[in-house]
Amino acid sequence: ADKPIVGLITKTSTNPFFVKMKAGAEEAAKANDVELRSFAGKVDGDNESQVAAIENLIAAGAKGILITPNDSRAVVPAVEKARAAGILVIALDTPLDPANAADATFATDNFLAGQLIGQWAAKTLGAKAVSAKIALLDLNVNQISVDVARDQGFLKGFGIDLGNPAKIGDEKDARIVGHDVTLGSEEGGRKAMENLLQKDPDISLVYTINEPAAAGAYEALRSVGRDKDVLIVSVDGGCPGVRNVKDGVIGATSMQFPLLMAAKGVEAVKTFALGGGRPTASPGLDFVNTGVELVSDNPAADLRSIDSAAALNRCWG
Amino acid sequence: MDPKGVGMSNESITSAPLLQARGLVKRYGRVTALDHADFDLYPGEILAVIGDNGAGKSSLIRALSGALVPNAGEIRLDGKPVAFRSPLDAQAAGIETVYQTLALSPSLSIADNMFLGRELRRTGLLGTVCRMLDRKAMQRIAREKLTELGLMTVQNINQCVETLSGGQRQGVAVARAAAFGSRVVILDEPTAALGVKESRRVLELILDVRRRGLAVVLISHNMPHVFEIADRIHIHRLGRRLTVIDPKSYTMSDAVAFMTGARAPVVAAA
Amino acid sequence: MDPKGVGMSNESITSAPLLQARGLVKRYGRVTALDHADFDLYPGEILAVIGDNGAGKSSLIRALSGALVPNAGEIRLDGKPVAFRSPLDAQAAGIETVYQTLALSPSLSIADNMFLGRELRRTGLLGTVCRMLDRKAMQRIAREKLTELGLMTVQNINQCVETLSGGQRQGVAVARAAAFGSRVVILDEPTAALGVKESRRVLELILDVRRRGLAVVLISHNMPHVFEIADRIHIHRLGRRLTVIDPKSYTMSDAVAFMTGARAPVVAAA
Amino acid sequence: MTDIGNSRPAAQAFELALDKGESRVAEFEVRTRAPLQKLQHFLHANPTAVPAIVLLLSVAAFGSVVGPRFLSMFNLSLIIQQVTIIGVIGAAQTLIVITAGIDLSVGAIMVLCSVIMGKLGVAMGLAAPLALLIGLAVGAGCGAMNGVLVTRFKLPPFIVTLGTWSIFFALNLWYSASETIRSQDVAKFASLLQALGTPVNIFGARFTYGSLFMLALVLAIWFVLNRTAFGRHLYAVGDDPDAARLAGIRTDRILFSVYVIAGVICALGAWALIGRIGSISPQAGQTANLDSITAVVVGGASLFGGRGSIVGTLIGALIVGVFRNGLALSDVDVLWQEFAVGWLIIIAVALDQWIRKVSA
Amino acid sequence: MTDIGNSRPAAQAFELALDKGESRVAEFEVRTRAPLQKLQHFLHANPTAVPAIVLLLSVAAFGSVVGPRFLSMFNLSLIIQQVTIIGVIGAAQTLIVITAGIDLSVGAIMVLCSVIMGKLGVAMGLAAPLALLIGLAVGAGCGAMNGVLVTRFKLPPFIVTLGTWSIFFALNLWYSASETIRSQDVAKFASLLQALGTPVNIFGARFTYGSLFMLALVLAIWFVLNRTAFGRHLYAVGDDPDAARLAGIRTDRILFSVYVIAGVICALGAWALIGRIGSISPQAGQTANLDSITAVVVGGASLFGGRGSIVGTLIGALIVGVFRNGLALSDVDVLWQEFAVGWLIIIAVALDQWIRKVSA
Ligand SMILES: Nc1ncnc2c1ncn2[C@@H]1O[C@H](COP(=O)(O)OP(=O)(O)OP(=O)(O)O)[C@@H](O)[C@H]1O
Ligand SMILES: Nc1ncnc2c1ncn2[C@@H]1O[C@H](COP(=O)(O)OP(=O)(O)OP(=O)(O)O)[C@@H](O)[C@H]1O
Ligand SMILES: [Mg+2]
Ligand SMILES: [Mg+2]
Repeated sequence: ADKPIVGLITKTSTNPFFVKMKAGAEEAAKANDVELRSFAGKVDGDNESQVAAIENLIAAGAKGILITPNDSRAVVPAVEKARAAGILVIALDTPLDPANAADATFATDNFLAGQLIGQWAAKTLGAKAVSAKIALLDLNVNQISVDVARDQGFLKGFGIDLGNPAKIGDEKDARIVGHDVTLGSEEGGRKAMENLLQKDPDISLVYTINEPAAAGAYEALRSVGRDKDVLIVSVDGGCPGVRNVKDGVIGATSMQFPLLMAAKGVEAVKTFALGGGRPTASPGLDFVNTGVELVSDNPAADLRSIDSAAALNRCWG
Repeated sequence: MDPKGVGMSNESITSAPLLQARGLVKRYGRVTALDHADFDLYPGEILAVIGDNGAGKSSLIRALSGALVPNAGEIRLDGKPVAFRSPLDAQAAGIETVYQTLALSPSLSIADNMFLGRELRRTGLLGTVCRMLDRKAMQRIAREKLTELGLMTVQNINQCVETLSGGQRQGVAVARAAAFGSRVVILDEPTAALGVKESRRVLELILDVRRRGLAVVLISHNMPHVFEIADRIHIHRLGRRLTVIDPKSYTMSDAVAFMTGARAPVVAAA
Repeated sequence: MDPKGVGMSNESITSAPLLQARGLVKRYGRVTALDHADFDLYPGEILAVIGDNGAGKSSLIRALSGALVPNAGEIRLDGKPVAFRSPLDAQAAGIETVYQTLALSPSLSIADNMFLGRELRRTGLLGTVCRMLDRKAMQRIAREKLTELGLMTVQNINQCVETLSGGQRQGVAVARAAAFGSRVVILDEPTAALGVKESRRVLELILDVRRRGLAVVLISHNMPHVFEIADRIHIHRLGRRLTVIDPKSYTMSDAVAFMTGARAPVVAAA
Repeated sequence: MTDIGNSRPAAQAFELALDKGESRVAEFEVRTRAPLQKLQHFLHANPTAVPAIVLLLSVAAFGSVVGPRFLSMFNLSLIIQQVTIIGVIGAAQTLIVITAGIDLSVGAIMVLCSVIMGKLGVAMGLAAPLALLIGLAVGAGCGAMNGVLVTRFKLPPFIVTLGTWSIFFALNLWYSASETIRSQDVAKFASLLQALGTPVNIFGARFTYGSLFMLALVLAIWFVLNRTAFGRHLYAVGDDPDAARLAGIRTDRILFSVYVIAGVICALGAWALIGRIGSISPQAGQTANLDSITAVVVGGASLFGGRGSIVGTLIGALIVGVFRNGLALSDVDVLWQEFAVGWLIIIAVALDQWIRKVSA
Repeated sequence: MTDIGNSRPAAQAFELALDKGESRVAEFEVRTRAPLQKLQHFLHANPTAVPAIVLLLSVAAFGSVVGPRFLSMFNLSLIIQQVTIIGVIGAAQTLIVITAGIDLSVGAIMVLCSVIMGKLGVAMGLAAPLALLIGLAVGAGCGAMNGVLVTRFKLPPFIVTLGTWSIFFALNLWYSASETIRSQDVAKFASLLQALGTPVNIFGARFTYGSLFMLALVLAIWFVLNRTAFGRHLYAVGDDPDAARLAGIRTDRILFSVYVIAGVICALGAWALIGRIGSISPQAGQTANLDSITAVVVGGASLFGGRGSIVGTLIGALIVGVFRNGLALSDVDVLWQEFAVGWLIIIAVALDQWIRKVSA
């Protein structure tokens, strides 16, 4: 009970990304001899549960809180309360808004993650890029920040005019067949892909919010015999996703490092609890970038990427 | 057709009907419950409605009390056509009904049920501003009314109606109608579940209601009761009024014979 | 106490009771429905149970038919103690009951309700393997049974029970019990909602059931009916058996006087 | 018509015995009893006391497992703060459930109203009280839409509110452009909207105006349900709508007003929500439907209508709140917290049933 | 006892008139009618035909708005594929709803079973048929747990299945370690699990075994509900449980078995789910509860029990599927699709009610 308490608050407890992040935090907690308490929102976007979790952690006397905010702005007052109570708050994966509302941020640059696969797709398609037909499989209708950043990053990377970069779906480019939502699941990915294919059977490029949605989209393409000639790109870097890159299901994916985020977060809290300082941001950014790696077995010219074999050693589960 | 019934020799013939229906039709899918039924009720009389099971008696009085809207036909009150869209319209016109299904709310108490829809409010600010109920008064009156009906075996006035015995429930429904009717009281088999003593009290209550100047419609399968208190008897058969008889000119056997179709009345209605 | 009733002179006295209850108690919160009630039914007899509303008659027969589990007391069938946990136990012992609430499923058809719990299956593989119902046969039999009861106004055998008139529903419930009882048939106010003709048919049916060797328990508020067909009359008052009388030795007035407490019986039961 | 009873058959002969009948009047038994029996009868007469016992037992259980951290005044008042929103929304849900309805749109109405209050008060610069009022009016309007569809078109409440949930939620995302309004901006331009978040100290415990507001709302609704005709009619309509209509109750009017009232309460919930969260998020309220229905059902109401109490709902919300808070303070993994909450809800309701049975 | 009717009062005098009474037997009217009336009577006698009409109208409406892309054989069969899972889970939900229950755990049971089948068949290397069987057994076990809590502890189904939903879902996340099993691995080690995804061409339309399986399941359940005693008892129990018990039905046994059957159907749904999405994901099925209840209610069942048909549920699922697919093919923004689906569901049910009223 004398060990310092670290709270981890993830967006949901179902998404493997956060489950792995939690596992990483648990390992780091053991290594650093701190006690980890984990919490999660009930669904994507559930801010109230995260606020309650912060309150409960204050009541439990936590030293530090690691949070992947469901609503980067809405959670700020609760975070301020925690900081006022002398707790170190670190945002993981998604920065708060404003980012300096947290003591530190260890995050993926989701916009960059999208941009990388967009660039990769544009280069891979080469001359065909101007006549590409693009399907975008997003998370849900709520337009939460990760969803927007990845989607818009992809379009930017592909060279499409974004319109409002904070809004999905206001682009005018004729190459976009449509956006549909998947809830980030295989089921949703398949249904969305099927419907978009009905809308335009000539789709040649599919962006997906995450790798499960990509797997579902692939099933839909396979069932109509289009699995070989449509390019799927995705974001996440989970091990099943990397294997799917290896098997040619996914053309390229942007890998994130949730375990790294969690481990760094726990370490920072430990340092803080022992009277050390607060972590500092990466140069030029208002957060500590934990990095993104483009994973593809067909590297594109002038674009740094690692192949699936290398990625398999670094994937998160 | 003789709208005033067959063989009437009573002075009531001269007064105009209070409540009147002509050509009521009600169909349910393949079933015809009312088949051009007529009906006349004169002021201050006790009109009994008798007929076989399923003859359409309940449907008739449901139409008269606004509980169902007939497919065709006309209802007049004091000679003026009325269209009751709901039982509330009929209540507003002074027509109070005890339905065969009793229309009680099972999980409310006896007192709540008695005053449902016309609760008493507290006097003073609590009543006018807060609209607070006067529960004491309602419980007291409910107890009085039930005691009048001889339902002495009710042990707890705050008992839910669903926990009452069959007869006790019927007593509550009858007490409610008798307490609030102002022009017509319609009773659909009010004594079906009642004991000998309680039935007798209900009959007395009916006579009492007539004495107060109201007209009463009584549906009953109990011939002795009907012949004892009815001024006229409306015989319903196969969805329509077969005839109306005077209990003084006909015997119970005659009525039963008409009702069951064993004999045809002298002048067939409609 | 004289378990075999007061003033019995009938030969049934010598035989042992078929169904017997001693000291039944049932309390609901503050209400005591059964207060050490006793009960005896002899083979092949028609036993009438009469009493005021709320006297506890329905509670008594609900205890006898497994519909409620008493707080205390003992029930014996053929002299052996039994503990019915559910109406099914009682049915398995050959006791069939028409409850005052009828126990029909409103949205099922007449035929479905009649055969609820003992449906007929098709012969052949369809019946044994697919367990397919023989709906034709069930409809035919249901129609026959209702016609026997004179419920000729039922227009459609596949009508939902909830669309039937009050009397028609009661007819369905009575027809069901009469068709399936094998030792005892208990009827809680079976004619309350029935017309003159239909009531008569039910009384005939009861006599018929006795002729088949079954014992019948009849709860009714209709004194002429009770005195017409009962072999013995169990008078219930304030939750317990007051006395048992022989309808041939007592008049209806006596019975009513006992029942309402106007007169005390010669030998008080319990 | 004069009395013409002379020439007719008299009462049947046997009925003459009645004249001698006892004329004892209705007995309304009042007895004294042993303490245990008294408790039994108390529970029988006050069914909402049963969930209260379950609540006390859960608090005691967590207190002994987690220790003083859980039982601290601060933590207990925190639990009350945490159930504020569900308490308010649950109040709206209770009213609907009593009428045998269900409202799946409560969460969407709440978030729509909060976004409208925020947009008007912060982005459009309307005076805060006006923004609040318009928010309440929108809540009433949403409720009215549900009410019209339920009463005039006779659609099942489940379908209606499932549909309007999508509609209101889409409107919310569209109107807010999915953007959260920051707490600082709300504080600057329309601090009234955050008023319910103001903390107050009472006997050393820290409450917020929001939680006091919720308690006041529960009290007011308790009065309406139990001491006014409207409340009684609500139960009658939920119990057996046909019987209520036949008894002369305007069932449609009652139903319509209850949906409107529920809408207004949801808008009040929006106000409390802004107070609690500070900022205004269009993502909020997604779990409010299930949470509020859970509170209502744990509190002893029947989804079939006619049964349920507002105090029960509050206690139901508190029971769930206690479980979540207690598990969070004990060292249970988030995965197993869900697991444990599932069991605890089942056990709480089973315990409730058992006490009722014993006390029956 | 011999006949002793000699010395007793005869029937009351007036009853003698009965002897002359008509002895016409029950009339069961059969008449011929005009076509419109025939349609009316057909609809009256076959209430499930009404949602079918609504379905046809929606298909026609989308066909005329979206054009041949929507009406193509391929697209229509695609819709059937898309509603396969909800059709299967909706079948389980229908059975529960008919008994006046509700099952919030269907989605969790489905995903738990799929994960178990996958883990056993792929990671543990069990023979695929055995893995499938164990999965079905787990489904039955989950259903049995619901059933015991509902029947033995007399808890409301809403609470029970809300609780078991948390429990089963937590078990699923724990057992799967939140890891997805990839389609390729399933195909390699336990391709039987994907069997229901195999496409078949029938008259130019492309179905999968999964959708045919769903249709067969619906047919089987239709038979059970309408042609067997068990089915009738289900309705009786849902209609009025007290009456059913008094009529001599083992209500507890019926209820228990229906939860078990629902559990098994959910496990079959898990199989269909694997067929449809290829991979096995512990995140699947999160919307299955609401979607299945929606299908049931749009299909005309009452959440109060006793009413509902399996064909209605299938049609309900198809109606929602048509809306979603049609809107996706038309050029509507996802946000407004949500909005439109809300309206369409309300309109569909209103139309249904209206046709019923006109045909009554
Ligand atoms: N579930 C219950 N809860 C509370 N009280 C009950 C319940 N059931 C019956 N009672 C009470 O028990 C007493 C006996 O009821 P019971 O139904 O046995 O009377 P009964 O003799 O059949 O009357 P009736 O002739 O009116 O049918 C009544 O006072 C009734 O209010
Ligand atoms: N909602 C309904 N749907 C279908 N048929 C109905 C409905 N209501 C009544 N009926 C039918 O209408 C006919 C008349 O019913 P009604 O209740 O008016 O008879 P009644 O004369 O009151 O009979 P009882 O003396 O048995 O109460 C019956 O055949 C009944 O089956
Ligand atoms: Mg009737
Ligand atoms: Mg009774």
